[in-house]
Amino acid sequence: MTAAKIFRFKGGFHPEDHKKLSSEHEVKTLGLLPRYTVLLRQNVGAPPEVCVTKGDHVKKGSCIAQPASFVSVPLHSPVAGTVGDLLTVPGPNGSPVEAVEILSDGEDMQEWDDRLEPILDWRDTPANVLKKRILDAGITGMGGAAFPTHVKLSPPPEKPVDTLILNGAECEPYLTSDDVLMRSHARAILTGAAIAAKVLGVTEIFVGIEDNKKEAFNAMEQAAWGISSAAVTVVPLPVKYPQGGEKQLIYALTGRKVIVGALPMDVGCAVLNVGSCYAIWDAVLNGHPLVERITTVTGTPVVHPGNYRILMGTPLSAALEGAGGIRENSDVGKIIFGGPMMGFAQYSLEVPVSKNTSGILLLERSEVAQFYGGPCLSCGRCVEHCPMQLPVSTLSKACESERYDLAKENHVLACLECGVCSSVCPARRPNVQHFRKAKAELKELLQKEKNKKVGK
Amino acid sequence: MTAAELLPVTVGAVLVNNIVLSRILGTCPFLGVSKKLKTALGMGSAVTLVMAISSFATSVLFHLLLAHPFTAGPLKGLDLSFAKTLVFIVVIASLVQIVEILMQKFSKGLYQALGIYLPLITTNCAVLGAAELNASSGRSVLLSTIYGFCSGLGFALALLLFASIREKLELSRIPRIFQGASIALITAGILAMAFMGFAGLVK
Amino acid sequence: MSMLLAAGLVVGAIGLVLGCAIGLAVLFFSVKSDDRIEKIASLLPGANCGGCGFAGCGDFARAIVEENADPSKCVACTAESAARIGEVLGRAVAAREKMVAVVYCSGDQFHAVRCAEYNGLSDCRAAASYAGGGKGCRYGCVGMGTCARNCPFGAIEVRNGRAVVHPELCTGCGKCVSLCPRKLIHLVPADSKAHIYCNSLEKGAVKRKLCNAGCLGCKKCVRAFPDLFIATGGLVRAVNPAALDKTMLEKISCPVHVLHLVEEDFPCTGCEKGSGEKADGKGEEK
Amino acid sequence: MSDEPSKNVSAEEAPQKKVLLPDPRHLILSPSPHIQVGPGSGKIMLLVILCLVPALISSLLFFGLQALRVLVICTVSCAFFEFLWCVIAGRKSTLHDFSAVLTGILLGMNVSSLTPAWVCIAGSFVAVIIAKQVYGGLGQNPFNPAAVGRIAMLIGAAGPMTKFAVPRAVFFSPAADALTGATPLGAAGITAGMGKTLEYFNSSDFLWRAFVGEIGGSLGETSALALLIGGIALIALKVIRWHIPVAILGTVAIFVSLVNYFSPGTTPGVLFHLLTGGLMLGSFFMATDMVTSPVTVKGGIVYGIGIGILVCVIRIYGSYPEGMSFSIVLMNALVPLIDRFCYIRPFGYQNIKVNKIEPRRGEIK
Repeated sequence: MTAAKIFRFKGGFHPEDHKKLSSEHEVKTLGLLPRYTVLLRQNVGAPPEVCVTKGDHVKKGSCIAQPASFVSVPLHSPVAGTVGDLLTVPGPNGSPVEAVEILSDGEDMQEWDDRLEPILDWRDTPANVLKKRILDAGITGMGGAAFPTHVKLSPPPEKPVDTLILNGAECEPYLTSDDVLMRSHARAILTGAAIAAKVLGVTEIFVGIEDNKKEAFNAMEQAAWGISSAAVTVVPLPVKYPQGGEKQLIYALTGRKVIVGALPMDVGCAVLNVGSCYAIWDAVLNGHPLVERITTVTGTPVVHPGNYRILMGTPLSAALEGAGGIRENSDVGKIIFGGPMMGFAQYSLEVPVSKNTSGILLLERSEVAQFYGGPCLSCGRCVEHCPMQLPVSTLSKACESERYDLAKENHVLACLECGVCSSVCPARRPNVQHFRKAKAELKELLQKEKNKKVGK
Repeated sequence: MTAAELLPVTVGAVLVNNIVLSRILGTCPFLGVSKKLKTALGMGSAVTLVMAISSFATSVLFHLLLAHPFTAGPLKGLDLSFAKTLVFIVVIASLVQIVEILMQKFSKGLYQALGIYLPLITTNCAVLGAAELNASSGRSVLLSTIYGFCSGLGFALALLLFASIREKLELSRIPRIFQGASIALITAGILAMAFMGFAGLVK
Repeated sequence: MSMLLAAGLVVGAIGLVLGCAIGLAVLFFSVKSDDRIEKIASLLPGANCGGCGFAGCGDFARAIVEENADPSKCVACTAESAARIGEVLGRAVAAREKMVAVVYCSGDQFHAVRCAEYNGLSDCRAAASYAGGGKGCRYGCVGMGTCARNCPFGAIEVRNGRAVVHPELCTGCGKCVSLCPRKLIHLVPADSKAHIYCNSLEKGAVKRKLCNAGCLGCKKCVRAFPDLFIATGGLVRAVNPAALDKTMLEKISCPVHVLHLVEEDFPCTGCEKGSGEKADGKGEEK
Repeated sequence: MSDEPSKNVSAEEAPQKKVLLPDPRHLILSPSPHIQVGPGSGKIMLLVILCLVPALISSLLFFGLQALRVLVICTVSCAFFEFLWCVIAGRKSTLHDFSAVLTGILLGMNVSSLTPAWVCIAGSFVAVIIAKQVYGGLGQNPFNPAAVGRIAMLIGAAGPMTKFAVPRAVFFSPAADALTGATPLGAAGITAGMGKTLEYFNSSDFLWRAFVGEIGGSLGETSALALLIGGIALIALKVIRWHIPVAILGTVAIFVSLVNYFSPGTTPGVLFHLLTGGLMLGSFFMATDMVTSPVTVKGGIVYGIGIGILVCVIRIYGSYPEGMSFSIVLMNALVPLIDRFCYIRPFGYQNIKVNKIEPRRGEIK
């Protein structure tokens, strides 16, 4: 493989990655639980509508909710069992959401629903059949934003896509689920990628992996030889958070810049998470819908930190029990879904795992970041480390005195919310929350403006 | 016009004895208009324009009519230098009136932004001060026009600096009793102290 | 020719010349403008609260003159200034019924249970997506003072982690109504005497666990005065708060004291239910 | 029990040890970045104070107890005024961020060891209350407090401020004709004025003496060696960026060599200017004060060049011998403009149409 040219983006920083905690251990599978609560809204876009009633019997992987619109994916039952009722469960991002309760049958009664039969000769089946299968299997992006994959694979005709990028960077500290997946299932991932390339009609595939994951890199490079249908290039990326961000990854591999407010397809790229490609392979060749994913349960308080194959809808308490619970003397400050930089802090143990839960992270109270919003010293550390090169200190002060017009003028809408500015800020200011609030306020003002125009 | 003559007029007017920060003239528009940088720029250019023209007009009138008693004509021996201030005020007032009408016609936005401060230039002591300084120092017409223009530039520079600081202060959490004019006066005081560093620059 | 006369003549001549210059300038470059806008703008309260739906009092004055918007839309101005605006415009101005804001929540830090410690911006709209700043009840008042900070008349005060509206200061401009992320603040007629200070539609049993000052939906008040109260889900709402008075309240004797008079709305000093932690959780006091 | 013990771990497998789960009520709920890197603002101020220690030692070495008196008075009065302000304003005392202590030490370093107590206290009042607390405390002030304090003292109490003690002879024999009571800069100014030759000030003996610090002058201005050590330590600890000091020193060197090239004899050589006066102290410790210096690196360079030019103009042509504090405050006034024009273009920037939205007043603490 010729070493493709790597473009280095400005900003970003090198936190201590703690990956050793969970990357050595081998992937374990969590046992069967009596009860699962599958979240209804697990994807960006419209949540699917439930198509089963209380008491129906379902097999493992049979469909329990139909997609409500084009940008929506169906939902599948993780286990064979009977459907419980529709209840509200504390959701991963802070507010209670609806979930379907499934009461599982015994261990030996588990058998797959064979509605989706495997397609072995995928190379010569037409593209739209493959895309239909990806939609039916309910596959979404599994990095952080659960964007429906079939929508990503069908760009509008006026925006042609010529490159498919696989995001194996996994730049968040503590998380190793993609790393372990690449080491064990490199061939399956690349086959999934080839299928996605066939659907997109693309011949160029880049795989970006941070070069602190040597084994995964070698495994993917070996597997890349066998793929004939598309030119696969595995590229070692410099270890820097947020290397895995969509805009930074596209720039690093192709040198194209996604302008503020635009989508990857505007520069002819599509970015897929490594986990999603594995799910595509599983759906097409084994006919299994997406009901299970590898999640890193890690953090110093955890007794057995490591990667676990967890079914969707497993409550957080069961996942922690599977990992051996927490040590006696540990004072847990935070439980986070996702990585320490962009993850969501949880406040209850009933939150179910969903498709984009790449990690469950426990932090000691001493390790946790304390924001007390001290006065901004305009020291420039945040401006220096911001991957989007925004005037962060001006933005932070503007949002603090609720001057959202000034924030809009200084491009607050271009913020990735990657968390670097709040991490490096000596005054411990919650900059990301300021910008998230500013974006919500600006969206609301825009909405009010539109209503006023419509109203007139 | 040698360099020794020109230097005190130009560098002296802009930096050393700046019309606002060293001579403390024209502070009311200085404090009033410096809320936003754009209006400060507008005001600065308007005052520079008015000061240049009024310095020219007042020094011409001064040298013709007021500097020394009449030598010819029916009013021989009439010394009108005592009426100097009155004449200067009348000239400046009408000049400002004309500038105001022109500005209302051509740049409506700036006129709206400056608001009350544009007619206020008539009684602006910076403009009158420049005219008086020209008269008392007995400079030639060209030199006093340059002096008027440069002190206008000095006024605009000070206003620009001050407005950018005040816009930055918009975002800081100033205690309630110091907000508004008091913080502006303190900042202007510190700026004036800093400008005293240029003392002695021009012999 | 005395000195004085000559001086007067010369200065007069200069004045004359300049006067003509101004006259010419006015002739060629003058722009006409309407002065009624300034007069009305000075009559409006000038608080720029946005209650009339325009960007501020200046904008509203312009709209009154040019697009003849209805002056009574200004919620904050008193009756006699509205009448004076009418005179300037020459048309009658309808008097406005005075409205007052009220916060439908009585779950302050002594009554409401905290489900987590919140560490971040002390602003209701920002904390609303983090489980309401760690507050159990997701309908309740977050208590971080966004409404109090932005009230142009300073009528709202946050006491013990709960927003309280002072009816005598409030002019009913409605700015706080749109600001509250939990939509707790409603505009009610100024003469209303008592309300049910709760906004949660959950069932009584669920509310019991989260806050001991919430309305349990026991419908005692509905049975006592069917025409004055209606029940929706786990909550009862007073239909005509003006008609209520002290004697009626004693007759109903609400078990949870959530139905109480406006004057008694100021929270009690404390009882055992709440965990007593401050609204900002363990983080250093900002 | 499942057959492959290592493969999957069922919930009942570890019956003997009760599985411990965290208590959800004591979890912290906060916005997304959950880890923090780097020192807090209090720690940064402490690091700066630590890097000032070599200069402190050298001033105590050369000026003895008098220096200690001035330093203690300045630091204590600065801290006292800040505490007083916090009590009056009813806010929690902000002494824990050490910024008042740092301002006090810097102010003490800026004045000579003979400064009377009342001048120090007045200077501390101006520095802490007028230049910082009135604007709302740490981080809100546009001007560097120590520099403003020094200017106020220089203009307010000109007399006592220009009396300088003769340094104790530690490394060199006492200077034969050291003009007591005048700094080398002041002396150079006078001699240049009188047209006398300046070669004594360019002689290697004097330059070594100035480098080590055995010359007249205020506490922090003498020993360039100690300040260099502290400055390089600051840059190594990543507390400040190297661009501002390098820009200042570079501009001064270029400006002075140009002046010497065009009109020799008006001012001593480049090394003289670099080693004497407040240049070292100002460029490493006062100009790089984060609150009042530009945010971006490009802005820092422009700021440094501006200070360099102003220092030389005031030193060579102005009537004040030492222009460092004046130029720092003047350039602080320009910082908002520099920040406005030296900001970096965002990644993939495209001109977004800006529409006016009514700003909402109110502060989130």
